[in-house]
Amino acid sequence: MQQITTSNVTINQEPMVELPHDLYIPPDALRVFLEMFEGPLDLLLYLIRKQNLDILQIPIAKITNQYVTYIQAMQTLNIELASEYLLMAAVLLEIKSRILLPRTPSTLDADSNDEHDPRQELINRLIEYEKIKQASINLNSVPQALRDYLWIDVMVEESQPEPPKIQPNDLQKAWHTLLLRSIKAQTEHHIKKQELSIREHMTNILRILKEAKSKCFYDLFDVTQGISYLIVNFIAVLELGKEGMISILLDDDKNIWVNLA
Amino acid sequence: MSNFSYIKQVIEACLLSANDIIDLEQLHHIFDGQVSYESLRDIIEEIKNDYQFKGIELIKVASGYRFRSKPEFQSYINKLYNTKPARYSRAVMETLSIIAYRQPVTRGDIESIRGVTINSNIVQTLFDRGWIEVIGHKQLPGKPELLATTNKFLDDLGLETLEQLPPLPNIEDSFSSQKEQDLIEEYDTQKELNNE
Amino acid sequence: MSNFSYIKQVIEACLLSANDIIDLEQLHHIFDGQVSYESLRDIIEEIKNDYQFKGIELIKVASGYRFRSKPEFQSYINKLYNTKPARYSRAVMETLSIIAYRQPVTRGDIESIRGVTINSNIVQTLFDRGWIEVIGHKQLPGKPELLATTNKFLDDLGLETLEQLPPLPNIEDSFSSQKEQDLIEEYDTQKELNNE
Repeated sequence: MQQITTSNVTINQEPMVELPHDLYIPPDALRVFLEMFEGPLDLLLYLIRKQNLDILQIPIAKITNQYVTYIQAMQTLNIELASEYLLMAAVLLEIKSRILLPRTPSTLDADSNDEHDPRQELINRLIEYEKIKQASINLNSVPQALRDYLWIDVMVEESQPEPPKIQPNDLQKAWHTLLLRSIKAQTEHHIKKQELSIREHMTNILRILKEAKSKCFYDLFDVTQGISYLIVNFIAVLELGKEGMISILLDDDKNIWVNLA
Repeated sequence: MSNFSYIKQVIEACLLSANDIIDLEQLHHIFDGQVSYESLRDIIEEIKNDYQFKGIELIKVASGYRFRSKPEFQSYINKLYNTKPARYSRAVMETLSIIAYRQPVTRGDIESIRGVTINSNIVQTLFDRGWIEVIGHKQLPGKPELLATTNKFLDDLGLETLEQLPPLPNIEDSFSSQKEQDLIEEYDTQKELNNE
Repeated sequence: MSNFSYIKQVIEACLLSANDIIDLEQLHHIFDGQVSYESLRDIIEEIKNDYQFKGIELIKVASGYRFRSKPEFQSYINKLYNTKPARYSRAVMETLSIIAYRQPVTRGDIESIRGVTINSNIVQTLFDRGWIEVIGHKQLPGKPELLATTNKFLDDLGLETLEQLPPLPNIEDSFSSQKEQDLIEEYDTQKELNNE
């Protein structure tokens, strides 16, 4: 506890100045301090940077002492520490001890082969984490949809969706299905084959009568259209009469009138 | 960039990114009241002119301003989404074919041919499309309406007269053919937009 | 109005109101393939230039083209809605960076780089945003999932390819630079809405 070098600690951006050793450091301050870090690597990088040390030449003994001091202070104050912090302390202490140990001939042999520095793995991890940390800052500065800009979505005026398009053949198909179904169902509905032209003339006559309500029989015939037209049109009038869609009347002057039923 | 041009760009960005109608009050607020209502109105007028020959336009509505796509380009925008064309349901197609081939017919006729009661939505769909009309009433109790196809129906199908409709199939032929059977199944399974 | 100008307006209307990123294929489709890809590209380039001094801009992203409000005006737009857009926490951004720069990676890889156990909420946040996806499994005990970024991630960052991401810093050279230090402090103090 008394080993904390408070000059490294900043609370709310204010550097903590040297305090008397007996002054109580509130646990909350240390907790806030710890929460600044994303993990042990982050804390280590902080310690290295605060002293303008070269990451490639970490004075491992010095860094280990500082790190362990923080960790012990947190533990003394019963601040819950993630296990990663403790693991890192163990790693640091192990590296430190290996560096401080006098080299035996056998370890010298091994070292001369690959120039093994026990710090190397830690340095690699620190470099990789530092890269990602800075990359994330750069990435965070790239404009993000919803945070830094909005997609443009200009209103489209409400409108009816395009109605379905059909082809004449679609009607034929529909009729087929209708026929087949009625046969399959063995219903009594017999769909008589009938000249479409007669039906068309029936519709035309009804359309004329819808306008006029009542029409002289002869006016329903366009005599310029030829004999087959006249026959079909005549059958159409009779059919309309038979089906009760029109009434055919004779007036006192023997004129034939066709009325809408 | 002049102050005016900057304000104009800000207003443009706000109006275009808003999925809503924006009023002068709101625009006044975003500049902390530092831009007069008169200037705001002038700038909006300028923006309106800027978009005269663009695909969208700025319109004034009762509660403020908003951009919209020009209605004349509507069909293209629809096309972006409608990769699959809309289709009529089997019920609509059968009803239409009965009216087309057997006109004039009553709803009762349609029911008796299809063997099911008719849903008024189906006939309404065809009325709405302008493809059928009432051309009279049958002399029967209740005076049922007589339905027939219209000229618009012929126009939309690219026909001059009803006689140009494909001829009605012969029952015996169509019944025996497997192809027809397949047709029906295809028809049955197709996604139906207008359900009965 | 010339044909070219008409096509340009249609494309503009579609890009501005499509509610989605639009690719060349879709634009080709709305003209029934009657406008060549080359012409479409030229027109898009022209539209891009047209909006140089406007409040919005047309950008090309991984999935196609879309208009966006210029980031420089975002503070005004926030004021219009009276909202402060959410920011991701450092933990989320670091995790995202590892996935973006080192993909494909397992959760274990992320843990070993960050030196802490991964909080499942962080990865879930990125999944929910549609920025990352599982693209396979590593041949290891437990078959851990391999995570990678999606096209939506690039789209939302206004990028076309991963190569357009800011380059990874060279730590060996720049470690002692004060600039980095400042950056990090700025980062630390920023308001973080998305916490672990």
